[in-house]
Amino acid sequence: MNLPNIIESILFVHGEPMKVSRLAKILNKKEAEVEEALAILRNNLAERGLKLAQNGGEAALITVSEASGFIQGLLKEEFSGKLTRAALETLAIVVYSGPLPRPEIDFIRGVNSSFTLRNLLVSGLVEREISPKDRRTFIYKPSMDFLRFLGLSKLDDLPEYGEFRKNLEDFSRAETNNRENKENVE
Amino acid sequence: MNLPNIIESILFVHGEPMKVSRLAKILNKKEAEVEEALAILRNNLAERGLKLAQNGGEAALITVSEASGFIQGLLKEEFSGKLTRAALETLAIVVYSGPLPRPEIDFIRGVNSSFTLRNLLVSGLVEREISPKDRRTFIYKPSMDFLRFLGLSKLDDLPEYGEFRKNLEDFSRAETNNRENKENVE
Amino acid sequence: MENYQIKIQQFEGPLDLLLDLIEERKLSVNEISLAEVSGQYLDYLKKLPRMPRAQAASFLVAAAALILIKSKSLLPSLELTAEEKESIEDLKKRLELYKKMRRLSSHISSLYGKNIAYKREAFTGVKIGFIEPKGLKTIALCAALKNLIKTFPAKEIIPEKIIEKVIKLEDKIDELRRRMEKTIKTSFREFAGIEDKIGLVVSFLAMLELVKQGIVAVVQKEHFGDIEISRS
Repeated sequence: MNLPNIIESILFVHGEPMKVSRLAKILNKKEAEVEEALAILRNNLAERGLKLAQNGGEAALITVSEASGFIQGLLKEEFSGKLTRAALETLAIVVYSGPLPRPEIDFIRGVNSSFTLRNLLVSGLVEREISPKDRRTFIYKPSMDFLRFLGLSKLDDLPEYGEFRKNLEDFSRAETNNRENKENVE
Repeated sequence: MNLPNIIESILFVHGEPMKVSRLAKILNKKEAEVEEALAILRNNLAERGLKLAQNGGEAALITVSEASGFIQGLLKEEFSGKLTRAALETLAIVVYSGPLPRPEIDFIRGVNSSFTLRNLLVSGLVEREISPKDRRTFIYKPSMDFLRFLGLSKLDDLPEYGEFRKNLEDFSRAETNNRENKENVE
Repeated sequence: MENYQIKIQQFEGPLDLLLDLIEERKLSVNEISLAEVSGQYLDYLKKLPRMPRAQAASFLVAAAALILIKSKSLLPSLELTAEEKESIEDLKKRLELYKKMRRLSSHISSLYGKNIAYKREAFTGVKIGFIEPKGLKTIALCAALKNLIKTFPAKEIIPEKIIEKVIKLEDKIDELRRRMEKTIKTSFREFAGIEDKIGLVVSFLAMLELVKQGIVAVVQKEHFGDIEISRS
């Protein structure tokens, strides 16, 4: 087992700084072993496009400074305030049908929405919270900032709110049933 | 300027697959230069804890399969459904002979696949785009998520892929001609 | 031949049913194996309680080709028309391709979910606060939803052409039975009337069903000749 590589993968996915003690627990290794592996990883990354940052018993992967100008450019372009068609559609579903989990949004749209939803989250238009029904999943709803921006004090004020909401609910219920039936058959 | 490293950083931040054309635009480089840098990056990552995945003109960083057991527990919302026989068959057709429009999938399976295809789109294993031949129709192709769920970094790594693609070219041309003639007759 | 039991399983279409029947016997796709499984295929078709009509049509089109193959195997001297030959070739070719795809799908199922490679959530750790969506009004959200609702898949609509083609097998069987009660002898041509291909297939299946049930006996005196049907 290549510990430095596995740590690289874990830090990559995790995104935020991670405690060495947590890494040790996940990997079922001693902290000293993890520290050792981190030193190797730091070395492995010496010539690479990512760096290992360590601070106060925490480790994280970060980008190289040479890339920061381009990353700023990417972010500026991505979060310009202009919404793509996919973003508008997803936002509309979250506003009219939320809070709801991602699989339901995907169902309604007929395509996977993870990237679009992610962008809406980062732009602060949408918020997510842990689902009270299933703690392993998130549910998505419009942010307060966004509702304020639209000038809505409550969702009922949205045009055709009741009708659309019912429409979407009926559809996702029918879809779910349909899918379950079909899967039982196969 | 170290292009492969900068691309690594950009892909790290972007997370989701990125079009080569978009990378070229952000970096103010020619697509060929980006492709070249991607080849170097793929090579740089050979022994690392991350891999470069490439599919249909897009690139993304993904984790090495050695780490998957450790990462599984860290995440919410990862898709992990079992595939039905219909889904598997449809997926095989889309992957091995795609991109292709739905009527061709229906023809090979001998049944209407619209329901199965919709589920594959929703789960993100298949993507659709407007057909370059006929702007009123969609063509379906395997997504980067499909590769990830199989732990692959490119379609070529699928068993029998290269071989099948080679045979396919002649075969499908003959089939299409044949079928078009027949449809005109009916 | 009757040792093979068809599992009561829902087949989506003719190709997966046929391939299952062939592979259960470890045969390859050719006319001999197709002739061998044709009886079971027709049995299965007759046992199906209710089938969506579009599906029924595709099952019957394959049945027509199977009946041709079976007839040819029983009567080697039987001459097939170019169109008939083509429908047999077509079925074989499609089965071959379908078989290949099914085999390839096993590569996918054996890798799927075993060693997932993970991605990074987009823009993880990027914090930029609220980005005002310039010029966005609620009416635009409304319009987006309206457009989306338009794309919802409608309940499957079967093209009229297919409905036209499909005649219920039971109706035909009943019709033949009633006719046999009235007259002692009739002929297939008289029974089937002037019908399209599917109609003929259904009539033929209906006749076979009655033969199987021991209600009628059939005699064909010459190739291409009419089939005499009599009460047995």
